[in-house]
Amino acid sequence: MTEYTLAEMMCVVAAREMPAEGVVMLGMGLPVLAGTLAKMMHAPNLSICTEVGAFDWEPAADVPRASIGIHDFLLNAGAAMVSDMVDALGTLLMGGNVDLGILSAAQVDRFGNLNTLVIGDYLAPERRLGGTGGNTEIACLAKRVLTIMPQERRRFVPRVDFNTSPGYISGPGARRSAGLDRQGPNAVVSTFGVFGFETPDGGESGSCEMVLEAVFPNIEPDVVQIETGWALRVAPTVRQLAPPTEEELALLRRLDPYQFYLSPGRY
Amino acid sequence: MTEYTLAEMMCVVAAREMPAEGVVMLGMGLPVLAGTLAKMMHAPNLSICTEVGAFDWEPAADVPRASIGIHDFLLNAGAAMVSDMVDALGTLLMGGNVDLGILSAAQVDRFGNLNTLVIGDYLAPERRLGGTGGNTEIACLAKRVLTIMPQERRRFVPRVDFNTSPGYISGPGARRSAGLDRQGPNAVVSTFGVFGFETPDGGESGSCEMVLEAVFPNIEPDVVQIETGWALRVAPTVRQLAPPTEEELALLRRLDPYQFYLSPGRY
Amino acid sequence: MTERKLMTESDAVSRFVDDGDSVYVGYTAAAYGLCREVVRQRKTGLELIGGSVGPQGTMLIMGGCADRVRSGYVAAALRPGAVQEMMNSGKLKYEDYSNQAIALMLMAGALGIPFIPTRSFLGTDYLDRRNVEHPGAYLGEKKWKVMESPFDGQQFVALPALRPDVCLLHAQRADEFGNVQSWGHQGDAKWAYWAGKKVIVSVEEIVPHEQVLEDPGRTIVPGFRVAAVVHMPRGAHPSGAIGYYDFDYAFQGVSGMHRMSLSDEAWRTFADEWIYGLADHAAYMEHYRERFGDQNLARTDVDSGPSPQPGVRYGYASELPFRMEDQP
Amino acid sequence: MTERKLMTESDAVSRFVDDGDSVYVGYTAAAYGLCREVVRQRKTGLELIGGSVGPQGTMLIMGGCADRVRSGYVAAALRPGAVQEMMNSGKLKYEDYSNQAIALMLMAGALGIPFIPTRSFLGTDYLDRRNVEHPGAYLGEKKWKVMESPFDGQQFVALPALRPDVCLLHAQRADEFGNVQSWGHQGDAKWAYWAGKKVIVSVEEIVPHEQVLEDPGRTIVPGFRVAAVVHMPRGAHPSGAIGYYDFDYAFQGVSGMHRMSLSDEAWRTFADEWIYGLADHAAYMEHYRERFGDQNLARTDVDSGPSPQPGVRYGYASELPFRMEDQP
Repeated sequence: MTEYTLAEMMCVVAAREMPAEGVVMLGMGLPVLAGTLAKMMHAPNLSICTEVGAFDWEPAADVPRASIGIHDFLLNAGAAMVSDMVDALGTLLMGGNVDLGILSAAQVDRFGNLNTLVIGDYLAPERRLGGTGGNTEIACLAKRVLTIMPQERRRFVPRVDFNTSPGYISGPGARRSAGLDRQGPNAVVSTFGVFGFETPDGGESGSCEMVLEAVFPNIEPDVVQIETGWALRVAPTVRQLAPPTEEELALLRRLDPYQFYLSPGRY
Repeated sequence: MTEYTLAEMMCVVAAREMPAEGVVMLGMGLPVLAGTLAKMMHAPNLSICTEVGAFDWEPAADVPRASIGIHDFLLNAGAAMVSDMVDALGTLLMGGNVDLGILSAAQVDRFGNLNTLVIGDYLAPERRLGGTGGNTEIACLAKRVLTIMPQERRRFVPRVDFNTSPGYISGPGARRSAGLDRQGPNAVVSTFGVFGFETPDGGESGSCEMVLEAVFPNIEPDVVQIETGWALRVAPTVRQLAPPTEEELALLRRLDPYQFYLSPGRY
Repeated sequence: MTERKLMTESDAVSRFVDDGDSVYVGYTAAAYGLCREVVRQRKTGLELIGGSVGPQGTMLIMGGCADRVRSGYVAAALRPGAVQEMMNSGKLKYEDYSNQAIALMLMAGALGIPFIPTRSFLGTDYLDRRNVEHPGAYLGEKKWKVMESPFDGQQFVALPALRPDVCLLHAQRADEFGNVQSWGHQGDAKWAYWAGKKVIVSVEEIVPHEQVLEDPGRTIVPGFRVAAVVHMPRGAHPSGAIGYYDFDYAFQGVSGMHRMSLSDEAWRTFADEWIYGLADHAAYMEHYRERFGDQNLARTDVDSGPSPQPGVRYGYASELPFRMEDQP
Repeated sequence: MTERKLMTESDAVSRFVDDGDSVYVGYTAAAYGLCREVVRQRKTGLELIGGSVGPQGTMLIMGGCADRVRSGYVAAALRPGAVQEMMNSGKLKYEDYSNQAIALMLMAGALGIPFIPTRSFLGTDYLDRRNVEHPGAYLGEKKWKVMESPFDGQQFVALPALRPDVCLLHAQRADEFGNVQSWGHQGDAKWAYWAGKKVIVSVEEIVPHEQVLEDPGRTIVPGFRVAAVVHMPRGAHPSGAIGYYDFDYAFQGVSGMHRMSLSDEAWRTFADEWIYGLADHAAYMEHYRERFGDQNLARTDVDSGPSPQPGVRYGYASELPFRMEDQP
């Protein structure tokens, strides 16, 4: 069968994890590629929206690419509505219409908080990053969040250097006391597997910690632990994920014709 | 020369009082007729806007009528932009872009406050009226206000039964302490004449009271006093206003083909 | 989304309008046909919401459907009669706002923020405590609150966000999935499409989904926000729909509609003939033609106004240059 | 209004961009040509404003024009180099917000309200006092404030209204009076047109006023809000204009533009050739053609995407029926 990279597997699995329908807001980066793949594979009823102002985008069967960034003009072709950022991040998102936000970040921690802003101390940065864009409000206000990031110990940290995008913050009840609604079930898809969070009620109770639920082919849970910066919780039974199908791989690669998302050795 | 009614004279004079240019928001009723007359007579550069969402409306030379109310579809023909009420009463008006608001009301008082809501006590009304519509925000937020209403003692009262639309409220400094900006020079055009307000600085100083500045032909200042509910201030020299020209009258009547605004004996 | 939202007005109203709901009733293209159906189904305990509530709201008041109104203008209160009496007697509760206030409150509801500041109402008698507690009031301290900006001390009035249970709207066209397209001045309708918990839209035309995709900038709300779309030609009658037909003022006179707020008798006379006695909007239009003939209907047809010429394109490049292979 | 707003980019920038101004620099159709002119005129002390500040802002930073940035994303900070160093050293002050925050702050500025609530940022580290006082900060307590709704106790973040001194925007078309028409997803541009104290718009096409009147719903800002309109075909290059041309990623590579934030040398190399060495946008496009040929420019031409078909009309009836004279 066809060779594939872990980054390709990550996108395919993230796509598979997406629901069959509902309103989805795609963040910058891999979420755009994975979301488009899902929409064109098993989830044609997914309503893809972007913070720039495209609502319910339907890619044509012969769409030449996944959107380059979230401002690609092709998002205007096939969208049921185009508008602006206040309508997208305000009316749509803060108004409570986004079922699922798909995000990526530089760091994620055990409670699913994300960091898009700075490595090290914000007051004396080791390394400054581009910034959060719309990542913060999507994490605050979407009903569910799916995060896509490569599995590396420096990225999977006990506590993000700077919490730009709240998951369960510091554990049970923390979202409520911060003034945020419940959220979940949330998930993280990495280059090794799929993680859920241990809370039955969107952050009100349970440990709210990340739990390894499924692994890629030939990835052992203890390998995942090595690239995780804290003592990782592992589900009683860890699902073994099927490799990408020929169809999934072919479409994924067709959607990234310039290797804008999956250039060799990028992850 | 052609016969004319005092109501027709009122509209013609109100039109003449309008500036040659600037952004004008037209309230319900006679302001629509007078504003359209001004735009088609001496003020082609006036930018006529409505709270329903028409921006910079230019009536065609052969426009069949003045807008019936402020929601007439013909306001979409000749408008440079059409949008909605948030853009018109929020972005345009509260955003500080309206140079002049043209209003009408059931009552006006010595400080130019208007009442569009109720005759008598709000808690035990003698008579309920339709309501303020957009009158309140235009009075609060336009840089200048021109009010058009028939001169009757029951309408020109010492203190409006209910201040729905602030002029100078209770006198000098009152707008500032209420949190409103300065406003003026304001004016009132009635069926007898034109009134200004005694304040050099938009309500910061001076008595801020209404002052008779000009009268219609054959109208004596003491007649105006009879139809005014308080001791009326009169300017040292009261201008005598010229009667409507044939051109003004002809256009005015053409703009009101259904006598929607100026039905016989309405005023 | 491929969920079909197209249904009859009877199904839309019976499924999505519940007794006791707060109901936005539209403005520039008022959903008269949907309001007549609400009267026909004898819903009760409704709260009317709109910057200015016109005759479509009067029908809901006189029909016994609505007992509260939150608005800047109540057309039925303009003349002495039954509605004024109901407001004085307390049978009809009311909270007076303004066109701007209702529009901003709908926007705040759509945005999901708890309130929105305005500088309107400052310096007016509306803010006096005794007036907030007027006999017809039902919001009390929840109506609004005067505050100061934490940044510059500017006084403002905090208006609470408004999310009507149902919004009844009429627009020019939609596809079967509920993607609604509307053009022309919108009044306070634009934000109602997003503020409503249940959005019901009647339209002049049902168009193919592909036509919506040809001009996504004309879409005012996407289908996933819409509960029901009803195909109702002339559904705004006797008001109008921009580009389709204009206001039928003559009808309001001869039908007795303009007198319906004066007394229960006047209401019954009008309503028995034009609402209760007719099964649906199709029957309403048929009755109009029988009573007044096509030529009177035709007098409201649009015969003027601009149409966009071609020139707009939502264009992109199917192949993007990422490298310059061919420099001269 | 009949005041003509059409002028050259040189006049527009010299007349309406002052040293020390806060400047919105655009997003989806970024005003690259206008930004290059600002660099050319060596304006100084500018504050950059935008939900996400892209390479057009990087030019203003590297060109020594801007020393502050208020944004949710600074593209130039993505990679180590001169801009990151400027942010660490304090040479470039910055206030981190988000795309939603900047868009809402511009809307609040446009609306004339002192602030706007958001529920974003709750639960994040942005709100920690120590982070509000970070070394690059210049707003302090004026940045935002956590408050509670007076109606339901809901926590929110009050974002102060933002009214940039100047907004630089690029759109598809306008008439000579500055009535601007734009379509396609707008990012945070829509409210910038209304929030800016001075609005400068470059456009692909100048169209007759009559064409604007044919489709007033396509107008994003009326001329009386616009200080200057500049006719600048391909003025968004190397970004794009929906319906006209797409992004020229290849150019950003071969011209050295994508390296301009790495060092002053890299900046000078790019800027001397593509900004300082060229008199205006026309010269810029001419130089492009000389260096890379028309065929490379043609690769960014749009070849796909929908165009609206006829069917929309802003119609009304020239004669309204007020009486029924002719009942059958």
